[in-house]
Amino acid sequence: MAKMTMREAINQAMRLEMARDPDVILIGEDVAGGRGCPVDDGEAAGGVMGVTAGLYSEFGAARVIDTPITESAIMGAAAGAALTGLRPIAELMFADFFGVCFDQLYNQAAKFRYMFGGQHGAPMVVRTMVGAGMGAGPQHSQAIYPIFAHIPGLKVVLPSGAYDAKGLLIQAIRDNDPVMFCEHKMLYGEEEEVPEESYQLPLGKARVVREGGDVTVVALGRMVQLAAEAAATLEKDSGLSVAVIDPRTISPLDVDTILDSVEETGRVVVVDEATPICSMASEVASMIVSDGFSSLRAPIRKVTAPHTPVPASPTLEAGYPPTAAKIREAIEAVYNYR
Amino acid sequence: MAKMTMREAINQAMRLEMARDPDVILIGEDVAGGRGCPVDDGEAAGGVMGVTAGLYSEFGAARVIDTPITESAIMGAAAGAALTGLRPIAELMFADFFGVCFDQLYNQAAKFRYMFGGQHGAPMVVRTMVGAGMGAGPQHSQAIYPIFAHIPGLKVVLPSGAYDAKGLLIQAIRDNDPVMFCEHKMLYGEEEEVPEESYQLPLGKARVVREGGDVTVVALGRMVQLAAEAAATLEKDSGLSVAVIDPRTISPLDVDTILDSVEETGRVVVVDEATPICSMASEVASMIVSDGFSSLRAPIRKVTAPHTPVPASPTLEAGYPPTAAKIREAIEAVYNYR
Amino acid sequence: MNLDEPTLRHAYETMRLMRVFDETGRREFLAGKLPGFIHMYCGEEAIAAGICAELTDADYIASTHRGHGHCIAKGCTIEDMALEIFCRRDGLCRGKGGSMHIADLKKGMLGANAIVGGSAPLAVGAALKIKTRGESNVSVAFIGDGASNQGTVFEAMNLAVVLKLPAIFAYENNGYAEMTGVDYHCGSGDIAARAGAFGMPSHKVDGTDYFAVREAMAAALAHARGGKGPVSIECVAPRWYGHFEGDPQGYRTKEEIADLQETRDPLALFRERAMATSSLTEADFTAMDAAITERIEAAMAAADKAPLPEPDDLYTDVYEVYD
Amino acid sequence: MNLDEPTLRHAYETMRLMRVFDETGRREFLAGKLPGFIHMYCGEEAIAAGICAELTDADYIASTHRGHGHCIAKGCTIEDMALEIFCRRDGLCRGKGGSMHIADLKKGMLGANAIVGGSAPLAVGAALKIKTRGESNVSVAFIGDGASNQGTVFEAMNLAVVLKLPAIFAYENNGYAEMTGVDYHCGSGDIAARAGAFGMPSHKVDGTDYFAVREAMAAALAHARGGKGPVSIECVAPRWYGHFEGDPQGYRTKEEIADLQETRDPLALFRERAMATSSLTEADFTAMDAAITERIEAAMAAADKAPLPEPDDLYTDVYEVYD
Ligand SMILES: Cc1ncc(C[n+]2csc(CCOP(=O)(O)OP(=O)(O)O)c2C)c(N)n1
Ligand SMILES: Cc1ncc(C[n+]2csc(CCOP(=O)(O)OP(=O)(O)O)c2C)c(N)n1
Ligand SMILES: [Mg+2]
Ligand SMILES: [Mg+2]
Repeated sequence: MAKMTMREAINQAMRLEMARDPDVILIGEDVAGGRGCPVDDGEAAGGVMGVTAGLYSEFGAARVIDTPITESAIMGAAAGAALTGLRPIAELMFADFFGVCFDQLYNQAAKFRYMFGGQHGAPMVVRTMVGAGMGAGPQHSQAIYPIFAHIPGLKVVLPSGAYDAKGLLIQAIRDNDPVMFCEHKMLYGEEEEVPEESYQLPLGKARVVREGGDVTVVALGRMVQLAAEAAATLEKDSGLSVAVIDPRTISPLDVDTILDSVEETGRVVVVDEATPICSMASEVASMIVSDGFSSLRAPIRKVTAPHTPVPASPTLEAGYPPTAAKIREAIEAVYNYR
Repeated sequence: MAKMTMREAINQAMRLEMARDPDVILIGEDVAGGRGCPVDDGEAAGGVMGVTAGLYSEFGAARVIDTPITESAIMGAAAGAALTGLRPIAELMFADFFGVCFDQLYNQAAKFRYMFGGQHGAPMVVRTMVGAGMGAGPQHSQAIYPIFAHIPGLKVVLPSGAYDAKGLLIQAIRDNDPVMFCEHKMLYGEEEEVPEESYQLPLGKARVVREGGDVTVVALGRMVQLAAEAAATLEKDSGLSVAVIDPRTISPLDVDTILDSVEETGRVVVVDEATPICSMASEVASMIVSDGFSSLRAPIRKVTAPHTPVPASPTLEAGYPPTAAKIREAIEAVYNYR
Repeated sequence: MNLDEPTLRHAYETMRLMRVFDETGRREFLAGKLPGFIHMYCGEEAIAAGICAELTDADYIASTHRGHGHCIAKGCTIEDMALEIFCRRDGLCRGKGGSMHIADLKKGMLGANAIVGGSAPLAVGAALKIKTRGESNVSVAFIGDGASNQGTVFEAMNLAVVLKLPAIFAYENNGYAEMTGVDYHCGSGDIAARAGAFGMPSHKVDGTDYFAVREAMAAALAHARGGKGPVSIECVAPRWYGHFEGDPQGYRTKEEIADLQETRDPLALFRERAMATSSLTEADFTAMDAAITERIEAAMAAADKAPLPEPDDLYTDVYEVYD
Repeated sequence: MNLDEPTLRHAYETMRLMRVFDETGRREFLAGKLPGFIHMYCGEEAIAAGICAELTDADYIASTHRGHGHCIAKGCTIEDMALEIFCRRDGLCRGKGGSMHIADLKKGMLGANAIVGGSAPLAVGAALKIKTRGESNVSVAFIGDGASNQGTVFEAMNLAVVLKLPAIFAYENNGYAEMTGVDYHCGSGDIAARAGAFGMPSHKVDGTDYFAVREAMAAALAHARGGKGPVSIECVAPRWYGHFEGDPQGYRTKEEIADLQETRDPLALFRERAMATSSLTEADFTAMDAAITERIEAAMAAADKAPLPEPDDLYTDVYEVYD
C-alpha cells in the first residue's frame, strides 16, 4: 500500500467518484484553477490548498466549476442541484466563512427532506477547511463544526488522517443527505498508508485508535494524533492503559463505541480543538453522564480551546488548541481521581 | 406594581434607554412601522410583533430606522456604528434568519475586541425572536441560541418573562460587548409585575425560581414556567422538593448557582427547547459532570426538542418542545434512580 | 399575443383557482383552522399564471412565502395543497411544511420558502442541473420586491450570468415588503434596471396583465432555452390584502385597495380581453367560477376532515433520529 | 488637479512607504518571520493614496485582507504596523490580529478584514454613526473586484442609498480574485455600472493614476459630505504579485507583470508627472526613497526583536473568560 497525504487521498476520493458517477460535480472558488485568466491553466491551483488539482483537466469545465466569491450562491446552487438530481461537492474554502452562506445549508439543504415530508433530500457534500495552526488569525482558523453538528439534517465528518478521509469522503458523496466534510488544514500534508482503489467507511462508526482499560479518551480530528501520542507516552512512562476513540463523524455520533469503553474504564477525557461552550466536547460528556453514569468513576475532563477567538500570534496560537502535554495531564488527573 | 406583558416590558426598556442615551438607536425591518408607504403611520406596526410600536413617533426617523430586508447590512451597520461610538439595538426579526447575516455578528462584531487587541468592542444588542408554538414551520420556529452561545465574544440572554426581560435588556444595552437578546415569541403576551422605572439585572447571574433539596432543574427561556409548574405539581403530589434555576443568560452562564444547588441535590434535569446536539442542555450537563461530579447521585436527564426541524403541523409541534409532563417524568426518574 | 380558447380557459381557471383558494383559505385561517402565517396572493395572479404558462413539469420554480399561486400555476393539485395548508398527514409535505414550505417536486415546484431571498440560489442550482445534464428546461425563481434587495439574490443573478444558466428571475413587485414601501426599500427605485446591470436581458411589465407577463416570459424562455443565459422580468402588481393575515394595514388606505380591485383586477382585465378576442362569454366565466368555487370548497372541507399526522411522524424524514 | 509641492511629497512618500513596506515584509515572510498569509499591495498604491488623501482621522475606512496600503494611507505609523504583522506584544492589535486584521481605531482605520466583502456593511455602519451624530465626515469601504460580487456588498450599497449615508465604495479592481479573472467572475463585466444601478453616482478611473483617483474622490467627497448620499469609485490597477505570498501564478504570464511594472507603475507615473508640474527633481525622489527604505528597515528590524505577547494574553480582551 502506498503512502499518501490527506490532500492526495481527498483528491483521489473525488476523482474516483466523479469517474464513477456523472452526477457528481465539483463547485467552488478556484477549484478549477481559476478561470478567466491570461493563462488558462487548469493545473494552476485546484483550490488555494491544491486539493482539487487536476480534476478540471480530467473532468472539464462542465463538472469542475469555478465561481465568483459568493458562498450563498455556491451553497444554494449545490442545494438546488442536489434537490433536482445531481450530487454536488461544494467547497467552502474556510469553514470560518459559513456565516455568509449558512442559510442555504441549514434552513434549506438540511431541512428539505423533513419539511417536504420526505420527498427528496439534498445529496451534497460541503468540503471545508477547519482548525488553527497557520497563524492565519481569528477569521481563518476556527474549528466551527459544533455549529454544524447542532443542526438536524446535517451530517458532519471530521477525518483525522488520509485513510479515513478517503473512505469517509466516498461514503459522504454517496450519502443521500447533506454532509459537512471538515478537513483540518494542518493534516493535508500528513501521510498514511492508503489503498489506491475505492473503499467506503460508514458514517456514524467510530474508530478505536487504541484499546485501553484505565481511561477513555475521545478525541476529534487533528486531536486524535495528539491523544494517541499522550496515551503512548503514559503507557510507556506509567503503565497506564488508555483507550483512544476517534468518532470520525460527529453527527451522527457513535455513542455505543464510546459507552462500551467507558463501561470498562469509568474515566473519561474528551479532547477537541473547538471552543468549549455548546461544543462536541460538551456533547460527548453530557451523553456519557446521561447514558453511562453508572460506569463513571471520575469527573469528565474536557480539553479544548479556550472560549476566545484564535489569535494570530504564533506564540499565543501555540497555547490555543490542546497539546499532548495538556491531554496527558488530564488523563492523569481523571486516572488519579478518588 | 403594574402588570405588564413581556412585549410592553421590552418596549419600555428600549424607550427608557433611548431617552437616557442619545447614542442608542434602533435599526431593523419595519421597526418604525414601515416607511415609504401611502400612509406615513409610525404606529402602524413597530416590528411584525408590535414590540417597537411608538418608538418611531417618540424618537424620530434618525434614531428608529427602517431598513430593506438585508440582514447582513443591518447587522454590519450596527456593528460598524457600535465600533465607532453608537449603541445600536438591531432587530433580527426571527433568529432563524441568522444564516444570512451571521458573519457580521460572529466574525466581525464578536471578534473586534479580541482581534483588535482590546481597542474597542461592539456595544450592540441584537433583539431576536426564538421558539416554537405558532405553527409557523421549520424556518420560523427555531431555538437556535446554542449557536450564539458557542461564539466567544457574544453574550446571550434568554429572558423567561417580562420582569427579567426589562432588566436584562437595559443591562444589555449598557454592556460594552455584543449581546444576543433572544425573545421567545410565545412569551410576548405573558404578563408579570414590572416596575415602571428603570432597573438592571446583571448578565451572568441566574435566578433561583424555587428552592428545593431533592432535584435541581435548570430550565431555559419559556421552559422555566413549565419546569416550575412540574415542580409545583410534584411537590403537591409526592412531596418532592425541586429547585428550579433559570440561568437568564446562557453566555455567560452562572455556573456557581447551578453547582451550589447540585451540591445539595445530586440530581439534575436540564430543560431546553433547542435541539439537543451541542446545545445548552448538553453544556450544562457537561459542566456539572466536570465540576460537580462528586455531588452527582444520578444520571443527568436532558429534556429537549428532538434532533429534527420544527414541523408546521400543530399536532406534531405540540410534541416538539418539552412539556410539563415530560419534565415531571424526568424529575421523577432522576429522583428514583438508585 | 393571440391565444386559443382552451388556452384562455386554462389561464383563467388557473388564476381563478388562485383567487378562490386564497380567499377561502383566508376564511379558514380566520376561523382558526390553519396554523402559522398565511400570505394572500390576490391581485398578483397574472404573474404566476403568465410566468408558468408554458412551463412543463420538467421545468423548475423556486417560490416564496407567498407561494400558493405559484403552486397552482405550476400544476399542483389544490386538493393536495389544501391538505398541506391544513397540515394533514396526506398533504404534499405530510403536514410538516405547511403554507410557507409547500413543495411538490414531481411538478418541478421546489418549495415555498420562508426565508426572504432563499429561492434565488436554489433556482440557480436547478438551472445548473439542467445545464450539466444538457437538458433544455429552465428554472425560475420568484422573488418579491423586498427580497430583491437580499444579498443572496444578487449573488444568484451574478452566478447565473457567469455560468450562463437557463435561470429566469421573476420579480413580483407588489409594492410592499411587509409594511415598507418599495420606493423606500429599493434604493435605485428600479428592480429591473438593477437586474439588467448584472449582465442579463431584463423586462419590466404590468403584472396585472396576464398577456404582458406571458409575452415577456416567452421572450425569456427563447433566450434561456437557447443557451444564452439568464433573464429577469419585473412584474408590477400591488397586493390586495395585508402582508399576512392579521396585518391591519395602517400604512395604506382603503381607497388604494378599492381602486386596485376596481381597475387592476388581473382576472377582470383578463376576462374583458378574452371576451373581446375570443368567443368566450360572460356565462362561460360564470360557469368556470362556480365550478372552481365548488371544487375548492370541497377540497377545504375534505382537508378539514382529513387525518392528522401521527405523533411519531415527528421523528421521520430526518436522516437519523437521536434520542 | 494641481497639487503643491508638500502635497506631492506627502503623496509620493505615502505610496513609497506602501511599496517598500510590502516588499520588505515579503522578504521577511519568505524568511519565515511572519505567520499566516500576506497579501502584497504593489501596483495598487495610487488607489489607497488617492482615496485617503483628503481624509482626516475623523473619517473612517474599512479595509480588506490586502490592507497594508490602506493603513499607511490612513496614517497608521509603519512602526506599529510592523509590530503587528510580526505579531508582537506592542503591535497595533497586540499581535492578536496580524496582517489580515490590522486595525487602528484612533486613526479611523476600522480594520483589515479576512472575510471577503466584510468591509462594506461595517463602513456603512460608521457612515450611519456619522449621520446620526450630525457630523460631516465620510466612511469608505475598500472592496476588491472579487469582493464586489458578495451579497454583503450589494446589501450595503442599497442600505447606504436608502439611508442617504456618507459612504464611499472604493472598488479595487486588480484583475483577479485569487486565481480567477475579473472578466470571468463579474458577470456584467463592469463593476462601476453595476454599482451605479443601485442608485448612486459612480466613477471608473485608472487606479495606477494617483491624480485620477484623487480627482474622483474629491467629487465623491463633495457629494457625500454634502449630504447627498453614497458614491462608488472603481479603480483599475492590476496587482504585481500573486494573490498571497506562495501563489506561483501559473494563470498569468511573466510578460504581463513585466509590462505592468514597466508601463503602469503608479510610483513611476507619479514621479514623472510631479517632476513635469513642480520643481521636484530626480534627486528629491531618490532622497525620499532612501529615507523610506531606511525607516522601514529599521521598523522591521525593531519588530523582529520586539517582545512577544505573554502566553496569558491569550485570555484577555474577551469580555469573559471561561475555563
Ligand atoms: C431573511 C428574511 N428576512 C425577513 C423575513 C421576514 N419577512 C417575511 S416576508 C417579508 C416581506 C417580503 O417582502 P417581498 O419580498 O416584497 O414579498 P411579499 O411579501 O411582498 O410578497 C419579510 C420581511 C424573512 N422571512 N426572511
Ligand atoms: C467570504 C470569503 N470567501 C472567500 C475568501 C478567500 N479569499 C480571500 S482573498 C480572496 C480573493 C479576493 O479577491 P478580491 O476581492 O479581488 O481582492 P484581491 O485579493 O484581489 O485584493 C478570496 C477568495 C474569504 N477570505 N472570504
Ligand atoms: Mg412585496
Ligand atoms: Mg482582486
